[in-house]
Amino acid sequence: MNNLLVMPMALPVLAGILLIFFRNHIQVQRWTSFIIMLVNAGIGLYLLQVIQTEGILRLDFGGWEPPFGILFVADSFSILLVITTSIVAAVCLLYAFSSIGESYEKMFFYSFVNFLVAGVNGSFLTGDLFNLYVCFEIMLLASYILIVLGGKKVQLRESIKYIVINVLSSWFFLVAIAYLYGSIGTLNMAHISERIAETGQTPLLTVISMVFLTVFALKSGLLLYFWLPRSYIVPPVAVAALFGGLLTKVGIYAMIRVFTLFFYHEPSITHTIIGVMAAVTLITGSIGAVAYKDIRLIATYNVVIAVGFILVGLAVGTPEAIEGSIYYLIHDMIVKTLLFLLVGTVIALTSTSKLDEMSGLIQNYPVLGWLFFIVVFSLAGVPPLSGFIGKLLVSLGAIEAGSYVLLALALISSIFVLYSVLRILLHCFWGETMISSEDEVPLNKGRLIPCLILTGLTIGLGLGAEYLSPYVENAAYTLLNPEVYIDAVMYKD
Amino acid sequence: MNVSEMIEWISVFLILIGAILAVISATGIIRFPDVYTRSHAATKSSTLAVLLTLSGVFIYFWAVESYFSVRFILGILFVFLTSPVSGHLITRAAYRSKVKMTESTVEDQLSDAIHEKEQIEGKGE
Amino acid sequence: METLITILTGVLVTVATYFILSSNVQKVILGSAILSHAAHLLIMTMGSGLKNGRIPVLTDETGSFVDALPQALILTSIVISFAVTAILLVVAYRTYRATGLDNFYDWRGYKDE
Amino acid sequence: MFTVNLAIMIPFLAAALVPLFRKRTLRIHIGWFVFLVPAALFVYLLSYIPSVSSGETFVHTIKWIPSFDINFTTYLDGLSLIFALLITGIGALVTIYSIYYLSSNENLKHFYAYLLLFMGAMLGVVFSDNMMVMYVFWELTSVSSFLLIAFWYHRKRSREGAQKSLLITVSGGFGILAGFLMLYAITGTMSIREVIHTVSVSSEHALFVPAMFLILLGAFTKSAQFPFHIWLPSAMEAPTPVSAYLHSATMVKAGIFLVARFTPVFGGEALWLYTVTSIGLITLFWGSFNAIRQTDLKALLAYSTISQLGMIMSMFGLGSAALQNGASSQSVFYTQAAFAAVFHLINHSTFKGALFMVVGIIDHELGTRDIRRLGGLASLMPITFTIATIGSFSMAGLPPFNGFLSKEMFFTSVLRILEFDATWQTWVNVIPYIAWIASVLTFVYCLLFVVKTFFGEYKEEKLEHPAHEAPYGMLFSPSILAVLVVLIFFFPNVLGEHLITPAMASVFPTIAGQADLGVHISQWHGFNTELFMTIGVVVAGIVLYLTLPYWKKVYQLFPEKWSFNQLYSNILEQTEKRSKAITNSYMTAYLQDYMTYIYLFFILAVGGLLISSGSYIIDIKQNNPISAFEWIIAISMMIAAISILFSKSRLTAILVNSFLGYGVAIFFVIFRAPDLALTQTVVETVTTVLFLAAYYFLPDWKKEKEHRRSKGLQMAISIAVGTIFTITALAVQNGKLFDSISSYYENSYELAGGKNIVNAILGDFRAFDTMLEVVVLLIAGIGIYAIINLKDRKGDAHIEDK
Amino acid sequence: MKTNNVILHAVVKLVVFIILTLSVYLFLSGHHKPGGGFIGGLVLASAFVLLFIAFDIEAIRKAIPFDFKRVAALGAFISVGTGFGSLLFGENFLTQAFGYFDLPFFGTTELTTVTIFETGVALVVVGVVVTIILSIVEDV
Amino acid sequence: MIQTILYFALTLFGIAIAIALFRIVFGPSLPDRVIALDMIGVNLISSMAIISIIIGTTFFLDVILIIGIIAFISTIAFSKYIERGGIIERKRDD
Repeated sequence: MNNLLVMPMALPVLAGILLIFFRNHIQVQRWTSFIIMLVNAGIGLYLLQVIQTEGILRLDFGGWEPPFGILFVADSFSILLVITTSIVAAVCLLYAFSSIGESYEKMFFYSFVNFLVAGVNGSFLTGDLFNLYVCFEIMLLASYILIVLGGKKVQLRESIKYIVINVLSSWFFLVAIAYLYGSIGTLNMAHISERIAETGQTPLLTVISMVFLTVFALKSGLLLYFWLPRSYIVPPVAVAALFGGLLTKVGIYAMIRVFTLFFYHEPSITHTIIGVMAAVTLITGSIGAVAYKDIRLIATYNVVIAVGFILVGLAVGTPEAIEGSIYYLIHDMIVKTLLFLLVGTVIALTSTSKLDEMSGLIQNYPVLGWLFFIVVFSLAGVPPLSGFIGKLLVSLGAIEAGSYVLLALALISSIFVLYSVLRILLHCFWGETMISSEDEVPLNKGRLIPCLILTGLTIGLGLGAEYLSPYVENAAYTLLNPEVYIDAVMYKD
Repeated sequence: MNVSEMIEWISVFLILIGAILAVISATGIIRFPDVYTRSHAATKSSTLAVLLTLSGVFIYFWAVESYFSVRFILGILFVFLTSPVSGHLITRAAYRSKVKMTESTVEDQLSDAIHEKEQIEGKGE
Repeated sequence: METLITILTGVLVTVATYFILSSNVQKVILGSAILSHAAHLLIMTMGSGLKNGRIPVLTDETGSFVDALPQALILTSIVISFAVTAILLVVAYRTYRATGLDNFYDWRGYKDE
Repeated sequence: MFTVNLAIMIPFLAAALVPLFRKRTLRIHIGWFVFLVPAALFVYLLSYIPSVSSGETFVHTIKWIPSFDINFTTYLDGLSLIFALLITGIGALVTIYSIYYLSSNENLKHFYAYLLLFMGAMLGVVFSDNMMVMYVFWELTSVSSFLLIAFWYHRKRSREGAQKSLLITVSGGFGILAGFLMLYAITGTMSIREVIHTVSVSSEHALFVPAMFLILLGAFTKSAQFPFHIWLPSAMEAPTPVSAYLHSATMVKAGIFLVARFTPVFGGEALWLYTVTSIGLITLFWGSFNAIRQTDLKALLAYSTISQLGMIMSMFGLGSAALQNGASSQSVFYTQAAFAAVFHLINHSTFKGALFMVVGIIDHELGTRDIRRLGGLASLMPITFTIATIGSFSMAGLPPFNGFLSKEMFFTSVLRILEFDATWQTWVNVIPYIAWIASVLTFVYCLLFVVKTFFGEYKEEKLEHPAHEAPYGMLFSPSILAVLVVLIFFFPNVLGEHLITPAMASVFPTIAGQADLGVHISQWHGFNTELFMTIGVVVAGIVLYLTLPYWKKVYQLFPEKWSFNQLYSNILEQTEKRSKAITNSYMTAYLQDYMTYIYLFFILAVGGLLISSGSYIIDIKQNNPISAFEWIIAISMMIAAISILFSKSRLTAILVNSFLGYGVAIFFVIFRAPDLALTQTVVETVTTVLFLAAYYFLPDWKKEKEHRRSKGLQMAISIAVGTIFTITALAVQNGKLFDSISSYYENSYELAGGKNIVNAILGDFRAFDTMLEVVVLLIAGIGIYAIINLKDRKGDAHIEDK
Repeated sequence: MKTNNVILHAVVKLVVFIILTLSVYLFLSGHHKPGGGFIGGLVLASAFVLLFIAFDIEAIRKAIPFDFKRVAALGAFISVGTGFGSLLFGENFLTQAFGYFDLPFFGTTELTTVTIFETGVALVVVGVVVTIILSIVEDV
Repeated sequence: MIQTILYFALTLFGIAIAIALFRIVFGPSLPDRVIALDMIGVNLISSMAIISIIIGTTFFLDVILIIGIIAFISTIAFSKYIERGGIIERKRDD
């Protein structure tokens, strides 16, 4: 029985609901949420193994055969992301324990985190287009609340923009679903793929794919990332890290899924447009990353660059490139969370976010400094850290497909990434120490340990890339061969 | 023409009357000079219009489909009940928010009454 | 019929877009509410048998039904739009009370952050 | 099993262990433990010499990421052995030197950890056969060099130097990555040995030349070739042992190693010959030219290193002439240049290492290394003086020092290339002149170095400490190197036969089988052109040195602001300024701007494709008839919608919106959707109540200030969006491709036991949606409660509100 | 200015009663006729809204002393719980069951688990709508 | 014939709604508009009832009456808003 498939979503939902009743029992809230995340990661790992032997798994809710019911489909791609999400969320929770403050915790903070994770996991797993919309909404609503929670002036000011833009993008999503349902008459993703393959991708379907592109470009921050940089800097650190690690990735996932499963027949139109968008994102993101002296903005523009980079892989579309994108996606989830946590910690310690207002922190907080050092190189894709293998494969794919412009941009953007975060390292951590040991704000272990865990992961993912490769290979194979997915969903038992 | 057809015709007739009334009351709502007079058109005649129409529909279904719904009757009654109340409330609100009456208004008794009451209360303090 | 409704949704979308492009937060929220009307009508027109079918409730009569799936989707979507509108409203007025301003132009924030 | 792989790993392991040392428990300087690592490795590697010189090679593989053909394969041959011996040998000497150079107040653990990290990475670079693994180590050398340059990170110049070197070398590294990947794409293998085997086929590939240039880019940045040399002088902010080790003896030679390694692959390309030779010669000239103007001894040495690296680079370029027109026994004639290159590389490491250490001693003992404050040290620091003289004269190419031999061979190489039947003959003809001029300049700065520092007036008042000889421990390493300089002069063929000749076999594998690549090095080879050139160099050099005050004005032609260094800083500065301007220009933080972008994208992408694909076919024949009532409602709704735009009060707007809601409900009725009609009305009512409740807190609409944007654009976008939306919808309705799946649900009574199909879908078929929707609602409800009740705490607002 | 709300209160009391009855009816009949959990819940919620508008919060609080947040959470728990419930029977997540039972007095009655699910839905809708309105209004 | 009359009646209701819309749009005072909206609500119920006959279904009948009652809520809310500004009070002051 594949009921295990729903757990990555159902458990957080259930926990989120139940924790509402335990409003004043903070310890219960904390550890329930944390354990749920760990359990999810465990379930993910188990499912990943099962998929290797039994192929794609699916769970028909209510026992309704596809395409009539809603179902969860687990292939290697989605499960890999589910595992990463669970780990990232667990780490962020760990960080939140010591940083978020009791007033948040009593305002259902952990419930919202649980809902957010549920939405993210659901988006990864669902096999139904409208359900994807609903899962997106769960994730978005939770993110709306999390971004506003705290009610500081800037927070409100930026979050309302975030909400309005996401409302618009959700509307586009609904419209896109309506169009697609109108012409294809089904909502099951495998069934849609099958039907599109049957008639071929008519020009009108390509037009509809552009509506989807608009939606996912907005959600993932591909080209239409305007909302992203400033809205990600306002919430508390743990939330920002969660956002930086997870939210755009869902958009990327959806984009990859939709353009490999539905609209893969006209790559000369769709994938070219994605490629151009990715290129522009890389350029403007790189420019943005070096433009500001606010370390939070530097971090958020790095999110943008990574989006461009990952989607270069999709635009290129060779097996290597897709594998690279998957590697990079996983890497990015971990390392962006780490980056946001570190940047947030620095701000919490120094009470400033400006580059030139801090200096020499490594004297006061050596471990933090070294963690940041590793992040700098991990972000830039310097081997043997986790970004390397993804960058390598995407570049290789670009070479094989002859997309030299994308290759050049992808590599040059890495230099900008390096430069942008190097500035933080050089200005904030190195240099004359400004804080005397008396004024030093103590860095508690609760903030440090999550960073250490993620750093360990980024190193481990780099050195142990081989252990991941069969799964990633399988994921890319499924993405590039939609019939595998269709068979598993529509025809297996 | 048998009985049921008769009833059918009657119901349709009721509906038609209702519709015509609705148009008439709608005319009222643009022709009358101020909110207070318009509210007559909107709530009184309109309520009658809807009452007639709904009754017509009720009779139609009873006669043609022999569908008798107590809830429907209840509903008709309640539309009948709520519509004037809302008319009352909104007119009062209009008055309180000092919406001007038409210039041809002859008398404003409520104003006098309130005025009087306030004076009494003022004395009491 | 479908064409008429579609044109109507088009008008709604135009109006809503105009509102969303204005800087007043209340207009933007109103715009988003109108957008959801348009989306729901659009989903409705995507179903088959719009005016010919029967109400999607099983009775003894025969004949084809209208497309029931869009109706279910719209129902879900209505509820979600309601939730989102509520949140938007609340955030808008909290923002207004925190900043004393009510439009996005004044909510730009500081340029050189 | 003790393999080369392990040899690479040992420094890393040691680097990981170093921070664990506790200062208190050990009386001995950590450096002595660190010293054991390179020393042991050096000895171990020495043991390979006999087998390597007999032509053996050693390959060993440890699997890393076999799925992508990335394996930790080491390949020990003549070339890598030479480099490895340099790395470990000089590494050992530098470690000893550093023990005396760095006081124990410094952060020694970090220093030695970085040093060991570098050592391992460098060994990795030279031993790797797998291109990707080589790249990994390559980047690690950049990183460790970055750390070492910024060792005194509280100094601004150290940080800037570190940043500069990292940015330049890592950028070059990305070039290498791309180049390697292209090679992989061409050949399908990551192994350099296999790439070499397939070269005859792969050189036809269109990507071959781009790959070559990208790899050269990496090599040039690492080896500080013109115009990427600017990072090297800045890197002199590092502690002197680091400068001696990384920035003269080993790391900067990684680029040269790469060129040597890939000569068998790309050497056949004419562009390779010209590029490598030209860049090398330009660097040679530019480095020596600039060295003269330096006043800081370390900077002088840095430029001299640049110049010398250029020389070695150009010799490898010249050597590739042998591969130009198909390798044959005749082409051995040209390979001598590469032989000279390897030879000079070793020589350079010895004398330059010694010189750096000397400068370090001067800096350490006197507290300055400014040439203008030094003088007359010859008698005060005799040993230092001797070493410096040996090093400088070797560098200047004077006998009896090893530099003389390799300089002579360099002249031979540039003369031999004249016989090469080249496409760009004029350029080739110029080569010897450039080489000669550069050598003269080299001679001048060597003289400067020795004379200005050790002769002339002793200016004690300008020094921080009075001059005295350095401790013996500090002198030990440079002395060894100085001795080597002399020894090599007298016994060059020991090196030549046992090390350089096997290395030549690695550089020219195709020729190695056909002819003997070895060159007999002789101290005296008669009065030939080379000798006269050298004599000329000495004469001209002395003349120039004496006339230096007169022609120094030449340097004013190259003012500071025109330099590449300045260019680099300008680029960084401008990048920041420009990018801020660019980003601020579109990231206005004004939501409506963002919305405009989004809509414009939608219009362009969807609308553009709609028009260009011609899929806007609309057919209204199949439409159902419209009754008068529907017309009226629809048109009323349109009018109502448009009227909202003109409504002056928000309540009017909300009333009209309510009307729209009711209108939608009516259409739901017409479209046979009772559930929807009911839900729509109720939700509409509740929404209205919600609006009214919130309006209590919000101000009424003021007359809207339109900011910057013309209403025209707003209008145009709205109309365009509406039109595209409508046309697409109509086209979709017109071109339905499949029937809906919903006929299945019409059996809801049998399947789900419900007669209301919509309800059955919501409650059973698609219950999951409903369940999640409930969660959405719950989030909204609880969330609104939380938003309203979690008021901002005053203390937290400080950061963002600044 | 003091207002006399006698008419309003009188009508509202009656109307609310009707709405409540009808909402329960809609909720129960949803399986075979228009209606269901959502609609029932919404109508019920609107009845509460009406009460709040016509009377005041304190008065209603006293009459209906629920914490509506908890009502909502309970509803969500019930809905999600039915999903987990089906796991207990070894069925797929969210499998609904229905059967016909002969009950005394009612005759053959259809009992479905959907009803439980929909109860949860209705509770959430009521809880959330009331929570939202109350939160907004109570904000000072 | 009956159908025609029904359609005619329906059209009349449509006209009534359109006329009321005029009042909503042009006011002039807020109560005017609210009254007009209330009237539209009532007319919509009638229209729905007629449409039920035309379609030939009884399913709307239960529904439309609730709609009528619910529409009442928004009118009350509006009138309260006009009168007091806030639609819901924490504690009644009378």
